[in-house]
Amino acid sequence: MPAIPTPSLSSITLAVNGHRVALEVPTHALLLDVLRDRLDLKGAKRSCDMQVCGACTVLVEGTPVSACSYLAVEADGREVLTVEGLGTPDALHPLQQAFVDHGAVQCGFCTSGMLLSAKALLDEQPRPTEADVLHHLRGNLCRCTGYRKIVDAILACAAGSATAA
Amino acid sequence: MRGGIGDGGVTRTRPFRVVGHSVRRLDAIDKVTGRARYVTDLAQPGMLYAALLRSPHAHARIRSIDVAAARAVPGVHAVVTSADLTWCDPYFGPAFRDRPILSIGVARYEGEPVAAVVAEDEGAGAEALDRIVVDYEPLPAVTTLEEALAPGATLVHTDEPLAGHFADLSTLKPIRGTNVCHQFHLTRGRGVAAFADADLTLEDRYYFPRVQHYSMEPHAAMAAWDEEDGLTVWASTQNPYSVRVELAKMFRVPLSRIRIIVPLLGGGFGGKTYAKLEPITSALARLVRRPVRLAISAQDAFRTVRRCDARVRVRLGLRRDGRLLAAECIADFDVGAYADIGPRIIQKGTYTATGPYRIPNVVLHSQAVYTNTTPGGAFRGFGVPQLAWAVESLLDDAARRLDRDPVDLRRQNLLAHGEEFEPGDTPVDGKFEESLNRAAEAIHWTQATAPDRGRGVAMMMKASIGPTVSEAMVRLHADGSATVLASTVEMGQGARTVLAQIAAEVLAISIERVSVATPDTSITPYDQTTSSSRSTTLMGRAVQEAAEDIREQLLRIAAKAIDAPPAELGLDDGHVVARGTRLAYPALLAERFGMSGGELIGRGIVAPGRSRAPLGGSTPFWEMAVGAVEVHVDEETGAVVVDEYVSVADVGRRINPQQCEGQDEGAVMQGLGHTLLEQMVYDGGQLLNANLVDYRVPRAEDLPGRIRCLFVENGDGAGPFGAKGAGEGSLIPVSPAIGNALARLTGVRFRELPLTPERVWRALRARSKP
Amino acid sequence: MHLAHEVLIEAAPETLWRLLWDVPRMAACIPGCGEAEEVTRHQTYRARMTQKIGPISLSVPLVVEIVAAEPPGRLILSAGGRDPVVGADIAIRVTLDCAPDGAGTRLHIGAEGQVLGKLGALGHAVIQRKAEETVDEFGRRLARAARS
Amino acid sequence: MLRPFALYRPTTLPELAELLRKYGDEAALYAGGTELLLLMKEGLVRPGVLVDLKRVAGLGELAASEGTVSIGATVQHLMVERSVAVRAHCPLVAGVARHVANARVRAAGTVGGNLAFADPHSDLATLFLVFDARVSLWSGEGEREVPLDEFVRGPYETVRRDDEVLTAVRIRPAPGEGAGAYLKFGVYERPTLGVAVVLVLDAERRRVSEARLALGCVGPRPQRLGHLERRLRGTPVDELAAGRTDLTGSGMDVISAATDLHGSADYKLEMAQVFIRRALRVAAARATRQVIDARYPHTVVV
Repeated sequence: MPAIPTPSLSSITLAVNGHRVALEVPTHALLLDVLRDRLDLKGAKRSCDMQVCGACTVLVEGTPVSACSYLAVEADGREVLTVEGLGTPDALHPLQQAFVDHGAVQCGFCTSGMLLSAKALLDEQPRPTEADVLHHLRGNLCRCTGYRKIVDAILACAAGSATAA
Repeated sequence: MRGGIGDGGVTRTRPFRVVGHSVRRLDAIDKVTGRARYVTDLAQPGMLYAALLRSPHAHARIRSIDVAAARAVPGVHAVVTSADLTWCDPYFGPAFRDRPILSIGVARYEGEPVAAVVAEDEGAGAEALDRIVVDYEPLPAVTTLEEALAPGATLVHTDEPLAGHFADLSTLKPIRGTNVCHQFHLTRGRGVAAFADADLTLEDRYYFPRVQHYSMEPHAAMAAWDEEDGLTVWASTQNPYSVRVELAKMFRVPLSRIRIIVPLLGGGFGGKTYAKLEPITSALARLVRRPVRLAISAQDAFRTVRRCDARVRVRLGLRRDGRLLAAECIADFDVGAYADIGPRIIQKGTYTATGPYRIPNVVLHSQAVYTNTTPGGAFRGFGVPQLAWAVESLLDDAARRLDRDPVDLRRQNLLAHGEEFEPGDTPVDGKFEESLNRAAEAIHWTQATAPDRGRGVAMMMKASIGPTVSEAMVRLHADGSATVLASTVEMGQGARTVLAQIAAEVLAISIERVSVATPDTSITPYDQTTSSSRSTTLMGRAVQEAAEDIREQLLRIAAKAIDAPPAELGLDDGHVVARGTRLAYPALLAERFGMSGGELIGRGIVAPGRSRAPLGGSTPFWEMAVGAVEVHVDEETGAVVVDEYVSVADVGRRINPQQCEGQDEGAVMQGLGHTLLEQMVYDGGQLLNANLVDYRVPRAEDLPGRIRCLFVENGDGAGPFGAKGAGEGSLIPVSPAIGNALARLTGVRFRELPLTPERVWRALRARSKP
Repeated sequence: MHLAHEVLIEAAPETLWRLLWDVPRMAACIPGCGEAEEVTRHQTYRARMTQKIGPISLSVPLVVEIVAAEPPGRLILSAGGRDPVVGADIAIRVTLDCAPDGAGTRLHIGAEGQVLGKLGALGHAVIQRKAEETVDEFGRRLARAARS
Repeated sequence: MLRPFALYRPTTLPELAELLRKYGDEAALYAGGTELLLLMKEGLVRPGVLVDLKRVAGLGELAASEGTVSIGATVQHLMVERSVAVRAHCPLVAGVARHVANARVRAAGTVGGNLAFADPHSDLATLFLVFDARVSLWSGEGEREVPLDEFVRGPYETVRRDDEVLTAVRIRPAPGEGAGAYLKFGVYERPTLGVAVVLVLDAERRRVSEARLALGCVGPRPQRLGHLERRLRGTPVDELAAGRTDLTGSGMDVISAATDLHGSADYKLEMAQVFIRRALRVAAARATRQVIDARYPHTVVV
């Protein structure tokens, strides 16, 4: 058996949900664990752990990443958005509101990742077609809703934001 | 929306205010803002992390386990094998207590926990797992039904199993010297003799695959013991009270000392019924005297529980005029290495094998068979999907042979509202014909399809659980707000919202004034289980009764206060009203207690008890659903495309229409999974695809071109306000509806799921050869 | 996992048998097999199997047992071991059948094996292919060694 | 969970070479981590040192011009998808990049990592073959360029030595008149097969003057189908557009398909033919500017 490796530490500074956070993390720490265990941001979830299901999706500089397979040190100096930063109960993000209104939430374990994936899509493509949404959601699994209401929520939100703009 | 409300002498018809409306889920805001908490989001001070070492062998004797090097890893608090668990009763299981906390002398499936590590962090735990050396002596393994049932087959269990704790399974029938752990048999009418009178007899065999629940949240548990030997477990379980009984037996602790708390579940689908990780987590916490959390990976969830695969032989006998005369179903269910709830699955699944049809002569025989694979347990549908795949497929073949329209043939044989399905059991409590007609109409059944399209239809009928018990309390607080105390687990289905709606309706307060407590066996009263689509009906009625109990108390207080007969009083918007007087609840409570601060407690108990129905208790309600589908096939590749799917469920009344739709849309998609995509693949005893790269669950792209979930609502359900259970039923017709559509389109009858492109391609190619 | 391979060896069955029965020498013909040594005369051996499957390196200390030896026609061996790092349990049973074919020998290599553990589950098809390549190469090397 | 390692982030190739020399076997090259971290989480690979390629000067360059597209090793799929230059000079490559795995993998995963890892289900390794791709391998000793066809030896195996780094891949888009298509089929997370086609027509736009075809995922490594390419020369393009190209005797038997979770060998070989015909149909339609309905179930058509 090889010897037990000694962890090396790295100092990183993240801009998480608009707040600057400086912390020292093991170099091998995954972003998901740093968010959940060090910053108490539990919204991102671990499920498949293989970049297939999308439950751990967060946005780094606006781009969706699998926090379960992304080194925390890679986010050093970058902006990280988790579901906690998307909106608050008193001021929901339009996507959060659309998910609530359309019944796109059941067990909720996929919801954070779904919302952030959807945000990344709409930021890139404000008026996606249904086909665009289905293509984009390839990396986000939901075992409860059957997807219909999630797709509807995203499409409604897209239309809504277009009207608002 | 109108309905009859109230009893106690006050029966009026008025619109529902809360029930029947798609009110927002109680947990919706928490879930979209990341505030919702699941077991793995919880921690305790001083908590340690557990990890499990699993057997790589499907079947092996364990000669020795060397844990010395593992114990030496810094940060490791304990390395545990079954040798360290002699202080407790190490076996558990709801039907048979056949499952050890950790392998005792023999491992019976690949992935069985053999040893456990408790460490400061996951890193130390992983290092320690690497250093445990197990000396295995591989044994021959049986990994299919065929192997397990062959004469002289290797036995998965050689000892007589210990009985579990369910009364309805008191007649467990293991057959010594075989892998059969339970059999179920039922004969109605003249049995097989009736086939002699049939004008048409058909027989066929069908196979249903091993599939995985893949709840997004893998199983997790956290346990802590206090100084008085009290145990608290935070668990991702669908039935805290069953877990409590298991733990009480294993650790010899009174029920009152065990507290099971259930935060939100990230999906359940049956996979979180009965004890899973709670025994090992509790044992480890006891050994290290610290709180311990065990969260398994999604890959290991595949090694924790799955749906029972099955092979089913069906024979149907019909009269020339289309009347069903006789049916025989012989089903073997593979329950894997440990029985879990398998024996009840084979009973329940087989009991309604013949579906919603009037068949005077029936023979049912099923058996639960051990194999060296992941234990098979409850999964949405509970044995019925396996049988419905067979019977509904053969029924379509019968229609073809009789040159009858399949919808028409079904309609002719449907059980009517109020008709007896089985002597002693609950009569049919819904309208199958209305559901079938709705489905046929929605899919344009009588209109011609495009030449490359095929349509199919299938039905199902499922019993819920009985005898059964649900108890609830409702507390009306001094300010007129209320708390519902119920142990129904929120796993995504929206039960907590429905219970709040029921309480709010009865108490005539807004739903914002109702809280629903987190299930906690030290606080929320007994409930048998959150499964079997039973919560709206049974817990819903318990909550309704508890709220009505409070209403009666309020009316009595008010009657006394204004000196009016209770019969003339009613509730309206947080007030008792009578003779032009409106008394707000807070004022009435202050009146009752002589000060501000006391509260009213309402109690509701629903316990239908035993009956002479074959399964020991009558079903509280029948779950009823129809599926209708239009498909096409890419003949060159065998890929099946679902163009349109219509699901119709008779739910009596929808308490929350949007949630009902959500349940059924999810059920249909999950059904499409095992119909078209999903299968756990074993090679020998080795599970080859225990991960999402190689095991394919439906994605958004797999949505049918159009999906509609419709409901029949006649207010005739056994639950509150005429509602009854939903959520499992709509999954069940998916496979046979698609199989029937394919048969009508291609002329090929498919008997084995999933209908992967290769399987369909192969069958189509065999057809086109002369 | 089942493998079958046939190779024509330019040596009489007896000559080939002498090579096979010198197990460490025969083991040297297996790609990736090293450190072969005899523990119990003509009964138990130790060896180390090293393989690279893409980025994954496997190093398995093997215990090899003679199951049957019927000179000069048949040799059956079993080998098993575990790589604790990769978490792979390996069990193989190899049957070598020699039949005269003209002046040479037709050697039939039959192998039945399992790679259990995480590696086995992640790369089943790849392992099968790797094993086939290994058996092919073993045949070639044996043929060369028997000639020399 | 990952096990501990040290992370080095060289900024120049010589620094990188020095690290590889120093740590040898213990080091693993790391860029997007989409494949490597997965194996590391499983404990199947346990490097003591990760050498991050993302800051090495020159490896992140993406250059496209008439006749050649050069993609640096650390360029992510997402950058390829969005690159205006790639879209202009080799739209098929940008299109396929949009369909690699999912959005998150595309954002992190790199083209170099995809090729160097040699996953048998890689889209790019198949697609690039029809563009005569060559990969650059750099080590302290010097640089060499290897045709992609020779670079990938089998599943997860390449000719890259441990001291070498894949720095870039260069592809030659088809001449201006060419039209291409890439089709991938399968129900699993990774494709069961991928077919890439490029057709160049004669001056009259009636017949095929050059055909390039590659098939991936079916055999142990992606392969150009030289025999079929030669046979297709001179074929009337309308015949291909009709989607009924006769493939008998086209040398498909050189492909050794394996039975695995994706399907039986015979099914895969049959599907290879189906999708070659379909890919030819799509490419032929594009070459002749016909609009066709090219939607197939469980299939991505680029």
